[in-house]
Amino acid sequence: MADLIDYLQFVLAPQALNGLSLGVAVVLMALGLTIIFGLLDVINMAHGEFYAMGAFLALTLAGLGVGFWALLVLVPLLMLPIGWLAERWLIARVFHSRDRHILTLLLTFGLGMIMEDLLKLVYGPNTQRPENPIEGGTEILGMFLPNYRLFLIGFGLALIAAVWVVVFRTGLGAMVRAAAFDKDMASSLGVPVRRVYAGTFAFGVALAGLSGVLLAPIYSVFPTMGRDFILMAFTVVIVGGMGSIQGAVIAGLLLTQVQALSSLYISPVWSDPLVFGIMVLVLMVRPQGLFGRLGHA
Amino acid sequence: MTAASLKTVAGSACALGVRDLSVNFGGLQAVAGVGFDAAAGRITSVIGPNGAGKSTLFNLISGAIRPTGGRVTLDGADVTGRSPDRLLAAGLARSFQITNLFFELPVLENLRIAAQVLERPWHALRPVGHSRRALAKAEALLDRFSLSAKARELAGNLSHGEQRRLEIAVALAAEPRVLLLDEPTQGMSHGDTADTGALIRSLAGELTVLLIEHDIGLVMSLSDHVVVMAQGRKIAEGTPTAVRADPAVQAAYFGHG
Amino acid sequence: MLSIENLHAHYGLSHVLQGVSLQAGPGEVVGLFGRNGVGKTTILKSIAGWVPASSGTIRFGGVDLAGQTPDTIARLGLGLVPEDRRIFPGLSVEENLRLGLRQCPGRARRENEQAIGQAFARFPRLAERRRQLGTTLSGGEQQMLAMARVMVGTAKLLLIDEPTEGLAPMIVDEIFAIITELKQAGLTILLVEQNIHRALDVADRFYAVERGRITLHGEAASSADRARLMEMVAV
Amino acid sequence: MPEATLRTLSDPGRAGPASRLSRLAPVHWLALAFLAAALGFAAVAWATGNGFYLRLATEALIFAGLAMSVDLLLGYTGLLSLGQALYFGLGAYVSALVLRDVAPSFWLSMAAALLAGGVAGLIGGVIANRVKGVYFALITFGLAQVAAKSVYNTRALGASDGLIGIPQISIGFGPFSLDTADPLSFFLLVLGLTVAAYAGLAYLMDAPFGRTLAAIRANEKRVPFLGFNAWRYKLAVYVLAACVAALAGALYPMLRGFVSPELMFFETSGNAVITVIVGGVGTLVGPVVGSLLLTALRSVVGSWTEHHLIVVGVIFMLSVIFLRKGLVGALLARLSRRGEKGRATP
Amino acid sequence: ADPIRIGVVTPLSGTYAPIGQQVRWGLELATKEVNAAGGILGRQVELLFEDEEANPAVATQKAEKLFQVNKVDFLTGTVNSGSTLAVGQLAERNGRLIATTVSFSDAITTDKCSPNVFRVNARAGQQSAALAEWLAKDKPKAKVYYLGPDYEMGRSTVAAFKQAAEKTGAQSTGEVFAPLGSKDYSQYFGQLRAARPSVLYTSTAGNDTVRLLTQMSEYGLLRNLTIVGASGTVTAQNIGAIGKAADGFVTGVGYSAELATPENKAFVAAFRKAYDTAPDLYGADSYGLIGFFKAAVEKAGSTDTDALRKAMEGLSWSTPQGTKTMRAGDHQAIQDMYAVRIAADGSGNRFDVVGTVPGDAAIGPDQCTRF
Ligand SMILES: Nc1ncnc2c1ncn2[C@@H]1O[C@H](COP(=O)(O)OP(=O)(O)OP(=O)(O)O)[C@@H](O)[C@H]1O
Ligand SMILES: Nc1ncnc2c1ncn2[C@@H]1O[C@H](COP(=O)(O)OP(=O)(O)OP(=O)(O)O)[C@@H](O)[C@H]1O
Ligand SMILES: CC(C)C[C@H](N)C(=O)O
Ligand SMILES: [Mg+2]
Ligand SMILES: [Mg+2]
Repeated sequence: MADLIDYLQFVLAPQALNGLSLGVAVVLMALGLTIIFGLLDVINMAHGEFYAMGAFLALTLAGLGVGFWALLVLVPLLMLPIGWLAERWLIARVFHSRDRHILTLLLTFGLGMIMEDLLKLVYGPNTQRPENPIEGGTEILGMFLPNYRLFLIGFGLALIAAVWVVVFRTGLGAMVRAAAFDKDMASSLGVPVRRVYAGTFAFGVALAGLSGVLLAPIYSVFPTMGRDFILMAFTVVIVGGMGSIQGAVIAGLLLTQVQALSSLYISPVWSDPLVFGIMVLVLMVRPQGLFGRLGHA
Repeated sequence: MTAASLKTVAGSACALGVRDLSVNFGGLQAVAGVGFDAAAGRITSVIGPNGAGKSTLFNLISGAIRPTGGRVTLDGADVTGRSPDRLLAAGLARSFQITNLFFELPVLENLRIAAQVLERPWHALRPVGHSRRALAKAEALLDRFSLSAKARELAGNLSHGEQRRLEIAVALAAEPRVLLLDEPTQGMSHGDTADTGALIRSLAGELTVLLIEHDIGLVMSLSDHVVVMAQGRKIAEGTPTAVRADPAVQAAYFGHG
Repeated sequence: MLSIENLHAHYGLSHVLQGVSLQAGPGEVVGLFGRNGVGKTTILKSIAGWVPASSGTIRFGGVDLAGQTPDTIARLGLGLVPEDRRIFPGLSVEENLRLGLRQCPGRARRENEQAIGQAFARFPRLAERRRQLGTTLSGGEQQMLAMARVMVGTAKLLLIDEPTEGLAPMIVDEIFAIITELKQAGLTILLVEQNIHRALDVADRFYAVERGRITLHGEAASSADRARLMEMVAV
Repeated sequence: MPEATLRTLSDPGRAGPASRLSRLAPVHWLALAFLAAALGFAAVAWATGNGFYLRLATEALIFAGLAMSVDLLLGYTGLLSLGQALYFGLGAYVSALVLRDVAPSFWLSMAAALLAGGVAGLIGGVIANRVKGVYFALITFGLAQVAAKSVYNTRALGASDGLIGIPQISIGFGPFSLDTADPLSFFLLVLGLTVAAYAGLAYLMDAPFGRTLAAIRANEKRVPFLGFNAWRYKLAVYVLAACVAALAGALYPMLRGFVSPELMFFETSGNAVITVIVGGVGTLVGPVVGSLLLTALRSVVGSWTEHHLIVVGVIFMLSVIFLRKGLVGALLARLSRRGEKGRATP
Repeated sequence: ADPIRIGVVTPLSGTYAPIGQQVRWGLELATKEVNAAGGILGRQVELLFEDEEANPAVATQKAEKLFQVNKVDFLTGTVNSGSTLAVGQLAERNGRLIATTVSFSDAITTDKCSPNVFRVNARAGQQSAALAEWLAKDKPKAKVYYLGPDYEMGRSTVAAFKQAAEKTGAQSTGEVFAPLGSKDYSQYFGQLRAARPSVLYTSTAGNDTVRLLTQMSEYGLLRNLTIVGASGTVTAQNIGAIGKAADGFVTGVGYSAELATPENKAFVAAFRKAYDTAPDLYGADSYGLIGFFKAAVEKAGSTDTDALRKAMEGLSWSTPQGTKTMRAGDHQAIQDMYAVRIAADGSGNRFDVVGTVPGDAAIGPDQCTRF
């Protein structure tokens, strides 16, 4: 009995709690993806590299003496024009072809490749890490959680909620979907389609940059860091349903829990295949994802 | 009696039978227990207000969606819930109300592919030139639908009316025995509408036609039999004149008509 | 209100509009008739800014539309009901409808809601289906939605391409009633319609199009003009 | 209407097979020109005793096989496979194991790889074809990831170290035989196989089978109403592509004498996609041209700067943006425009 | 005279790029020094670099080019063990010699050994010896928990250390293998805590170590735990990012920049001057390789493969980390192994040597049967 409680308190519960913080990290990554993916039908394979760029930007600015709280605002603001230009110069050129899915995927794949190499060119290949801005930890029911992770969970969930409100409560989401699907009709209804595309893409990129700032203290910073979350984030977006923020949140938290708890019982190396297996199963039963709407694909 | 039915030789054996067919979307009963027979070699029309469930009925018959209840028979055989490709093999083809073509393929290729089922299966692996029947069929249809000048054009670049013509041609390419046409003259100009009417009339006899139309003039002049739907149900059926006179139909469909 | 001079337009190499000129005054309903594939839709697309004019001018309310994007044209007060309805997939009926409000970004929220309420009142079927995906509507219902979508906006000039296509007779009556109403409300309407007789009943004037050119121009009220038109298009 | 017109009408740029040479479609002319260039290259390399370039070209052709299999899916059916390396790697491992542990027989190892590719393709195809579009891309990606990870962790397959010690073999063709250790003869063999694969696949893609795939690509929902079972067609082409990739993979250990799990990694799949895009999607020659070009380019740029990712990435993005049909597509467009001008006199 | 050409196929891009960078620097520095001193047999040494991309398929292609087109006399640099094995086989077929300065895999000099392949760095098995000995002395009867990256190398390093440590009386309390490139190790902290170990052994490398250690520090796990690890866990490239969390970490390694020999001091000074950072084991082993090659060529009097191989077998040469000897039987270098503790004080990070195991004791038996 004591053993069981011990197990619960020292193994199972912390595992679940740590899974939660990873889950929030993954959802943060998935957020920008799901917006670009779900609203514009663009699979941004460079999302990971934008995330890395945000992290490096934070590092550089921190080196210049900018504080963490200022970075939370400054980095996304700096990422906005970058995302805007990436859309105007690159994505926009293939956006209206019939193979939008595939062409934009390929284009951003190439972009990611270049960005990764550029980051290495500028910052060198070695790992770097900003100082943890919130030191220390808190005991919750005998479990220890670092304060920064608590902040991450809280801030992350608030951010997700804010984004949800902006996208869905204001009808902006519907406007972007319409513009992405039929630019002529949408613009004849008065939707400034080009600005909508670029703005949406830039918004997603800014979110990627923001996750870079938020996750750098925990996960450190190096040129290839973009590859880290990307598969998991895609899985979350797909399982949750493209463009569905609730879906991404639920899928993200669920899948990371599966990963965290399964690693107690099977070799962690199989947790990736396990998550992937869940994705396949979900797609077979509900091709539109848990919360997706069929029309979206 | 219309001209079409006069030349019918196949008699009025029922080619397509629909029994008690139903489906619902969420709470909406889109088709509710509809049943009728489409006599072989005759033209049966389905009319009714917008959203009555006519296209949904076609979807059920052609295997696009599965009914939640009821049966569909083709020449007496139960074909309920069969996939569209197997239904086509059994001789049932359809056109779509909302143009549904291979927009990135040339007009001729749209027709050739549609006619490919006329060939033996192994022709799939032989050069296209060997599919003579399919090619000939495609050519003939181009001619018949005055699309020869546009043969090389991508289907997506046709005007709306031209696409509507192609839509019917594609449905005909497989030489079906039962043909379902969903508002074939929609978007066609006067002349084309008349031509299409003549065409449908000429088809009857060889094949069984099920027709959805809002062009009442056309329905009246073409149909051997008319089924009227409203709110998912069949509210009347009979000869065109009988149906037209039916007060329930008047109220539901023609308005003050 | 609308004035087109010597408009030429191409799709790739094919020269689809070969010098079209037409006018529509304020509050006028102008019919545009012709056989399939002659370029009626292309004329509307050029006005809306979807197809660039190769040469010629289009002026709307005194503004030259050359080089303008469709959204700026729309915000000048142009509304379009396209021939293939163009309901946005993945959006509900209501979301589709609300997109019509984008034409007038500055309008008060209350007025917007009022406009939406009126549209639903006009087409009760759409109100019943408001949560359903727009593309799962029946063909006719989609046509109503396309019509309703421009009606919630603040268009001064409407381009309507075959609005009665696929509609049951009762709804056809309804559409023509609406067009009459809109006309009475002072809107200018350019109407492409295959149902020429019905269209002429609401139109003031008409043009007939043949292979990219205007070949006939007449008064709807003149039976001589009508006769010439019928002779032309009914061959 | 005469048959010849029909053929050119039905799909410009991808006209039918040739019964007479004069009717050969431009794309096939390009393929022939390419073949001549390859033979010329072989002659020069042989005369100058340059084994490295022959072997590099051989490797490029092997990866061209993988790229062709991607093109079958992407260019003809509209399915983006981000995990085609799975089948390539599978073929390579099977062939390596057969050569090393069973018998040093070319035919046996090719047959085994074909079988393995077919079976794995069937399984993978059943899973992947449950979904469409991006989902398909990500599922294939995931499948390959899982497979690569499994190989990476399986000691019996050499785990992360891979397998070395695959013997060089001699291949019998009746009275003739050739040796994989000889760069020229192995190059010619692989070239021959590539040409055969091109001819066979190009034929198939222009036959109604391939045309049906194009229809699926254009509007999958309409296809069943024309009497085709779209799912079966997609499965068939997926299995076909898996087999092509596996056969290409089977050649790899014969050339290099080893296999490693990296052959299954995303880099390999991703490079195949890049190759197809740069070379020309939906042309089948494109992947071959692309593979040779990119291999040569990487070989040069790689020694010149470590930032070859930037170079390749830029070329790749430029092709996506400006050459929708890749180099070969651009060339074909040029040719046909010139052809049109020539014919345009009434 | 013609220069002597040495081909270097090493990862310059991707996740292994930091290692490749050290390899490159070590080799370049040594070459510069050798050339300045008149070269080898009066010939200058020229390095030709190619990117390995940590992919054996790329590595063999590049190696073949270097062998056949650039006609290099010798080849080195491969990091990925699979690359070393594949390139080794290629070297056999081309009648050339190669050496690795990084690859850990035991197989390279055991069951998959090759007459044409030499390894100048310590293999996985060697590293455990020094560490286990230090552990037995410093933390007798330690309760050890193991955390390795989940692939062949991780498993074999853990197995090797476990064996060595248990022999000296340590007690194993559990193990977990995290996927290579794991993001969040906090997933495993529950298990780790529950096992209540006094020592954690890890063989993660690069970014993985950064994350492991900083996340452990975040969770306050470093307080009562001694952390030890394989040689590549904490190096000059990642220590900056780990920061304070690396404090007290002990590795079993063949090199430390703090080794107090004059050779090493000179080497470290030169390295710092050239590249503005300290060398790590990869840099040092790569630097030492040039000395090995020079000694062998001078002994053989030529770069002829057979003569060179003969000269290399049994050769002793001096390196910054002391004298190494190339064992003739399996081509594995014998070298002293160190237990190195990291001290992160204000002045930067120091790798203090806290224990030494003589080369002969560390190397283990010759298991190569191919030659
Ligand atoms: N997938 C679906 N989900 C929800 N409702 C649907 C779906 N498909 C059709 N409906 C509804 O079912 C009803 C019948 O539609 P159907 O398309 O069959 O009408 P119809 O009789 O063909 O009308 P029309 O003459 O306008 O084409 C409509 O009200 C439509 O909104
Ligand atoms: N995107 C396009 N690309 C190439 N040609 C086109 C394109 N759209 C239309 N066309 C051609 O331009 C001509 C005019 O088309 P348009 O759609 O304006 O005709 P329409 O008069 O509206 O016909 P309908 O009554 O059938 O709708 C047609 O011949 C058509 O084939
Ligand atoms: C330290 C290392 C990264 C070693 C490398 N993984 C190898 O294969 O040997
Ligand atoms: Mg309908
Ligand atoms: Mg039109």
